[in-house]
Amino acid sequence: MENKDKMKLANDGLPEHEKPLFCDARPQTYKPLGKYVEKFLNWARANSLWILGYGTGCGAIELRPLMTARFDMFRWGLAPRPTPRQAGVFVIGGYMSVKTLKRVIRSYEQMQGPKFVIALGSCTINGGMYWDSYNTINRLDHYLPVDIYITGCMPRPEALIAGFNKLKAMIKAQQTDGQNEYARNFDWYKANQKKIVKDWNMPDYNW
Amino acid sequence: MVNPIYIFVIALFSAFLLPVIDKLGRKVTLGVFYLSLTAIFAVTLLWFRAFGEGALIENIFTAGSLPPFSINLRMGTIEAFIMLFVNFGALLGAIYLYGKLLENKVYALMLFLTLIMGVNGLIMTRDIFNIFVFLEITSISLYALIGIKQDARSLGAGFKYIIAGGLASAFLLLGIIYVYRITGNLNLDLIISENPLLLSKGGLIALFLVVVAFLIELKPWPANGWALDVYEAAEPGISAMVASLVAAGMVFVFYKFIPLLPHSWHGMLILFGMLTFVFSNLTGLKQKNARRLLGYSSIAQMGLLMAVLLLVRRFNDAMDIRYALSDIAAALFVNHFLAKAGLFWLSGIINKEKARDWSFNKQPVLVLLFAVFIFALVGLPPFPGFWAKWTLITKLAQYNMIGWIVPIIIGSLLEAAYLLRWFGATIKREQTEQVIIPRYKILPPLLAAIVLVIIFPSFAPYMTGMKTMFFFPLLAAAVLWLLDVMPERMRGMVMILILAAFGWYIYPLAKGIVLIFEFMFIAGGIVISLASLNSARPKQGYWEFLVMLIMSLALIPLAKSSMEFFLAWEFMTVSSWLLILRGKNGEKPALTYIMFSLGAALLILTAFALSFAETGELGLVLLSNLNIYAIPVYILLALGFLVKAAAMGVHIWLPGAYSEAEDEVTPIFAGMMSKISLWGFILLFGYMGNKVLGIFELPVLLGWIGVFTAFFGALMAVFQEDIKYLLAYSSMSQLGYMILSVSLLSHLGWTTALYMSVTHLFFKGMLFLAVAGIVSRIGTTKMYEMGGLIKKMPASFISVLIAIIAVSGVPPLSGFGGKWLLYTALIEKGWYLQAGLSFFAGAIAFLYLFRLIHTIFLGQLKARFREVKEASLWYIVPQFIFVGAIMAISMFPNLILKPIMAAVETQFPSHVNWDGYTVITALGYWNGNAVMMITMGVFMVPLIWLLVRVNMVQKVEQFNIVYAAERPDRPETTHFAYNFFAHYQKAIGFLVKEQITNFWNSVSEWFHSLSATFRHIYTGNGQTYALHIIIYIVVLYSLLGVK
Amino acid sequence: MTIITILGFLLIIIGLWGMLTRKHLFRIILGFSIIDTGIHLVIVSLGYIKGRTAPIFDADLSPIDAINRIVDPIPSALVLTAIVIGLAVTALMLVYVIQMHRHKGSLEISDYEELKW
Amino acid sequence: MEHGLLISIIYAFISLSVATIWGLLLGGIMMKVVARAHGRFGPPFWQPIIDIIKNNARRTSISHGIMYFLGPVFRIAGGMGTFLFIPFIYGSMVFGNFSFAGDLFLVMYFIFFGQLGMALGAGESGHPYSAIGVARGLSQMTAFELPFALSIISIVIQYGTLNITSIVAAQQGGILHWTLFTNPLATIAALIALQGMNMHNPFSIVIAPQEIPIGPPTEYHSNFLGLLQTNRGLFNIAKLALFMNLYFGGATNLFSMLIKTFGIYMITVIVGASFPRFRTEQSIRFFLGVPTVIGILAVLVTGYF
Repeated sequence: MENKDKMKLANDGLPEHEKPLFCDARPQTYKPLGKYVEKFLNWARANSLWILGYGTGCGAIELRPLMTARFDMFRWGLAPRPTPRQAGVFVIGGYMSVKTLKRVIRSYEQMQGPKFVIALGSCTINGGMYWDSYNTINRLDHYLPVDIYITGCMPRPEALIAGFNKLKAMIKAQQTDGQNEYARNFDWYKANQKKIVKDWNMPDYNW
Repeated sequence: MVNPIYIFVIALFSAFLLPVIDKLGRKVTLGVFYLSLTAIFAVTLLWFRAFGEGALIENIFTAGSLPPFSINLRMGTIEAFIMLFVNFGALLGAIYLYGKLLENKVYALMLFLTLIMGVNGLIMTRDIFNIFVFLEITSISLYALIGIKQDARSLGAGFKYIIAGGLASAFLLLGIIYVYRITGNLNLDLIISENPLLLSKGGLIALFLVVVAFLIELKPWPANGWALDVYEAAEPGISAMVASLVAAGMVFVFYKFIPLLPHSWHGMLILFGMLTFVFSNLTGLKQKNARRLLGYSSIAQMGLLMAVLLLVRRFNDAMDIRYALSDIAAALFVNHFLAKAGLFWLSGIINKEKARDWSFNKQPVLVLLFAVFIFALVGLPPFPGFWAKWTLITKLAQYNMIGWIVPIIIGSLLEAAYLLRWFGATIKREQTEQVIIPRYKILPPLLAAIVLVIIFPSFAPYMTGMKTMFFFPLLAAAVLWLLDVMPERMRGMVMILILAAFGWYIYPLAKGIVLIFEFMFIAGGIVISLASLNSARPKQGYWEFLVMLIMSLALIPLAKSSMEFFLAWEFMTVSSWLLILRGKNGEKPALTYIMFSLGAALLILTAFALSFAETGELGLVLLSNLNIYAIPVYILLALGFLVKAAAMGVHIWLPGAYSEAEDEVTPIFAGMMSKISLWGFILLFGYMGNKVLGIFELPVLLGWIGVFTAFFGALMAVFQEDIKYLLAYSSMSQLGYMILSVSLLSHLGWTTALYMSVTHLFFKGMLFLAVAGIVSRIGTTKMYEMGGLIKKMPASFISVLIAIIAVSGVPPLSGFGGKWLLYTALIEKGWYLQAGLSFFAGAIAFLYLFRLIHTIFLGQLKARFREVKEASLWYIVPQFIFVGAIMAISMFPNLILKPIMAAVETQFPSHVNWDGYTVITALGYWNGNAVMMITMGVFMVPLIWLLVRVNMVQKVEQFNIVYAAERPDRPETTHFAYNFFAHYQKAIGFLVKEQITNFWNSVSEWFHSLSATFRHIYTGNGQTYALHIIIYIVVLYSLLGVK
Repeated sequence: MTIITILGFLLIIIGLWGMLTRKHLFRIILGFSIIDTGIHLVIVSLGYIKGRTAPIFDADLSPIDAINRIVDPIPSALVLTAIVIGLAVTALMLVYVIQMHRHKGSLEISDYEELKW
Repeated sequence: MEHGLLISIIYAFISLSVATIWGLLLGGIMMKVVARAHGRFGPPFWQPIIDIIKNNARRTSISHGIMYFLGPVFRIAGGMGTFLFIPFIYGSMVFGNFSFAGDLFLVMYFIFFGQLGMALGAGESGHPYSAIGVARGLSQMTAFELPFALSIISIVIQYGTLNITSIVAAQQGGILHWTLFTNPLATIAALIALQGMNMHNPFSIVIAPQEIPIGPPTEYHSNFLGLLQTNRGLFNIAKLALFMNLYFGGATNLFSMLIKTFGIYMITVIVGASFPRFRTEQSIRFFLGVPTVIGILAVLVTGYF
């Protein structure tokens, strides 16, 4: 019983009457399936990357050309997806303000695993030109497990493609596991997030 | 036998005696007074009994010589009959006036006695001058009695009355003297025997003057403003006397003069009577004062009675005239006499001027009395007025006077409109203050009501051959009413037992198609009634009307004669109307419903009358023999049934009626009562088949109406926000399909109609019961206020889910069978465009069905419903009985299809083959069983795949949705439900603008405006009224062609 | 049609005229009385046979030859009744008017119009 | 049923597999074609299959409730059922499916089975876009069903039967026996309706990624989405097979089936690549306009002249 309660999240950010409206389960870690099965599945995952583009920063402007005839991301099995439920790759489009961080966390948590994060531009690494802004965060991977950083201000679409290809290689090699990392270090991530986001009116984990 | 002259003796003697003995105290005087009235009543009672035993007409001679040298009286059956009621009414009226008589001067007693004597004299005397004298005696005592109230209003009214009465007697006197001058006689019998003398130029003028004087006394429209004022202003006890016994005397005098009237006058006089009937009722529409309203109704009834007295003269057969007099005129007379007196007395007890101030719904005695009198006046069964109208209309048709049926129908509808509106409003208005009922005041209306109830069998004509069971609905309702002391659930059980027993009783009588209908009505009725047991809170009148409704529904298919059919039909109409009226906001929809239903009933009645006219018999079978009237009967019946089916154009009663009725009743309306129109069409087509009018085949026309009903019903259902309205329109749409398929007049078509009606009963029962259960828990019928209830009410959800799959016709459930049969039948018949449109309607059904289930059960649960529980078992059990039935017939369609097809085969040859579970028509085939199996198979495969991996599924809560990276704010703003099909409205919403509702609203508005216009002739000025009388006389004079 | 009959009808018409045009209650009653009188005249004139006497048996008129000497007695009888009745009605009307005046203080017929429609 | 239950199940399985794979590949080909029209390379034509594997390979999923859980099951059961009631290849034992269970009307109404289930599942997710998408989809469905139904009625009149196999049989013996040539009006009406059924541009108002992020399946993911995508391929083929049977002479062998379905699908592809999207009410009015008139004409011509 006690163990079960430990698995529950406190959801302290929610008023009492709203608590039943949100799921209070903790995220879990997952073991890979058998070696060859997982390898096959990873191949499929790598070749069908559905993007949730979160164009909060100016970097996102370089995401759009990917869909055009010139860069044609579809040929690598990349496709935009309008809902986080179906997307597998979260592309963070640049600097992350306090306000957008909250939404990004929510969207990331709503994605189904395995899920990957590509952070776009210098701002996500160290804040870039906003490093001393009162309103942006500096290091994204304090808040979300980032798989690939693509540097530049802003990075060109070619750089993005390179980043995606790197991600594909990592997936195939089973080198990246952001979902499990997030679940394992959930309390640390959550503490970091809550340090930034003061008006935490969401559940602790957005299923 | 007591010489009737003693009536005068008693009256006069005690009238003179009273002031003398008044010295002994008023109680004594009153004792003598009541004693003498009782004595008078006893005399007439004795005479009436004697005539009942076969006594002959007796002439009583006075002054020791024979006429013409003396005045003679006549006591015959009719006289005795009228006087019986007059003196009974006098006694009751005197009892009612007890309080007034106690405090007023003794002269009031004397006046009352002279009044009674005058009326008795008017009835008995055969001397025309004596008639004048008695008229004056009656009038003068009446004037004085009106004045006794001693207030400005009654005095003003009385004065106007005197002016009018004086004018009338002036003309009467002139007429009498000229009649004497020309015939040399004052004795009516002698004058009649020398009738030719009067047919001379001067004679006609003399006769005209006499007749017109009595016409004025009968208060013809529009020369009757003074009478209205009297009705309104006089003491209600006096108004009751004027409306009942004085009117009775006047009508009888008019009746006495009828043999003198030249035939050429009859038509015009009938017309004036009918005009009075129609226009008084029309003017009554706008009336707000209760007693004046009753006045309008009285005047109308007198007009009708006068017209009827003349109309029956046109019947060729002497026997018929006699029957007509007893069955129509006497019934109308008794009906009006008791009901109107009763209502006036009631108005005195309530003592509220404005009709809209009446409210006494917590005092059952008053409610019951009011109901009896109003129903009697409107002519609802079983009261004499019902039989009178039935006989009148059939006889009129028989004697080829169809034209006169029209004003009777219009007038009756208008009268029903204001009386039933008044009834509905009064019953629905919450009572705030207790009505104090003095015992002496309640006794007369009570007795009148009792007499009305117990007297009705003697007016039910053609009882021969009419099965007693057609009165069972009434009996069952009475039994349940008497069991009122029982706990409510017990009464419900008794009601279900009665239904079961009734089902057992009629089972041997039904076979084939009838059996299918009986199955629907009885079995469906029992199952649906179970839901009504959910609450133990007392429900006045609920079980009574429910059992009446279901039983009368079950009786209609068993009717062998049109009389039986119509009686059961009216019972159904009345009981369903009262059930709607019970609903919380039922007043207005109930009125619309009853108006349309009565209209339909009158159309059906006319059709039956025409059929009777041609065949001379009432058997429904004879509809197939019709020749001359075939087309009109066909059209009238079809129109009547279309109204009942709420077809396009006459559907506006349906949504309100279904929606505002109590939630437990609605499934009975939608699932069962709507089917009765289908039975009507089966009857119509079964007996009359196909008929062609001009270039139109009527069934084709009906088919088009059906398919448009299906289409527009579905379309309107799409745009409803109220769940019950949505379902109501859905029922309308489904009925449309049934009309369409039954109009096909083919084996497949009828199979479709019957199959659909049975399955429709199942799924509409489920849907409405589910809705009832939900509404009982959450207390709203607005769909956008619901949402997410699937987690709280899973059983209701399953039932609704099954139902909507079935309604929409998606395989593998039984609804598909209906659709498949329908299209196959339509294409087989060659009704291709109808098939296309009904397919469209079927597709539109998806819209409202999805909306139904989505906005209630899916989406976001509202905070205030978080603690809601599943509906009570009383709702769930019947639903799951239906679920079981649907699953069974989906799996094994043969269960229902084979009996239906066999039943239909008695009408049409079948082209359908069976191969195991496969039904094969010329066009296609369908194996419900295999479809079910395959569907289950293909359902299992992906389900197993998901279940294998069910471990990885995390159950989440309602706000765990993707919401553009935000969290939802409130369920209300997240639940997409209001104006669900906004874009659809934008695209084709223009098709369902409320044009038909507007049309009917303007019909109502026109009538009310007309009413408002016409009543302005009643200026309230006595001189104007006198002028009306003069103009009336002049117009009548020129129109009668007296030269 | 004798002159008296015509006179009677003239009275009736005058009475009607008065009744329909005068607003004063007493004049209406007067009109009504004039109508009554006119009717009585008509009745009497209809029974009158030229040159005959009233149907009253006395020394001059024995019942035996009455049949040839008297006017038609029935109209005379009728007129007596009618006069009585007319008187009663007129009296009643006057009583009404007095009472009406007591309640409303007006003798104009147009002041008694609150009951209408 | 001439053969045993097990055999027919095996046959059905084969038939379903072939249809599903072909349907998915067709979808991939369409993407390829559209890409070429845009001047792109586009994804590989087997991309839909990879997507399905990927979606089924997802580690987590969430459920909003039982109806949500069953929605995709209903959907694919609808697709499978619809397909199984259509004879896929004329005269073939393996691809004859279960068409003995019902006729054309059964197929037409069974199409709704999956849509209804899916709509209910999507509804339980509680997402407003799901409900909006369903409302749009149903509205448009009513509209395109009208010309389609008229067209069906017309060919039922023409062939005097509702039996799909008989309709195919009647079209054998040369290309000019196809309904396409014998009843062009019905074919045109139905083909326009087909564009609505396929929900590609200009009738992609349900998915409408720009306004209501993909509408009904907004909340669907992982293996639920996998099922939905599988159905997409299968259901597509079911529709194409129906049209092939009704208007294009059916198929007597696998090869002609491939050619014909590809050809019919190309119409959708070309139309889809050429037009922008309608608004909902525009789409409804469109279908109730010209296509319906054509459908009525088809019925009048076959039925009354």
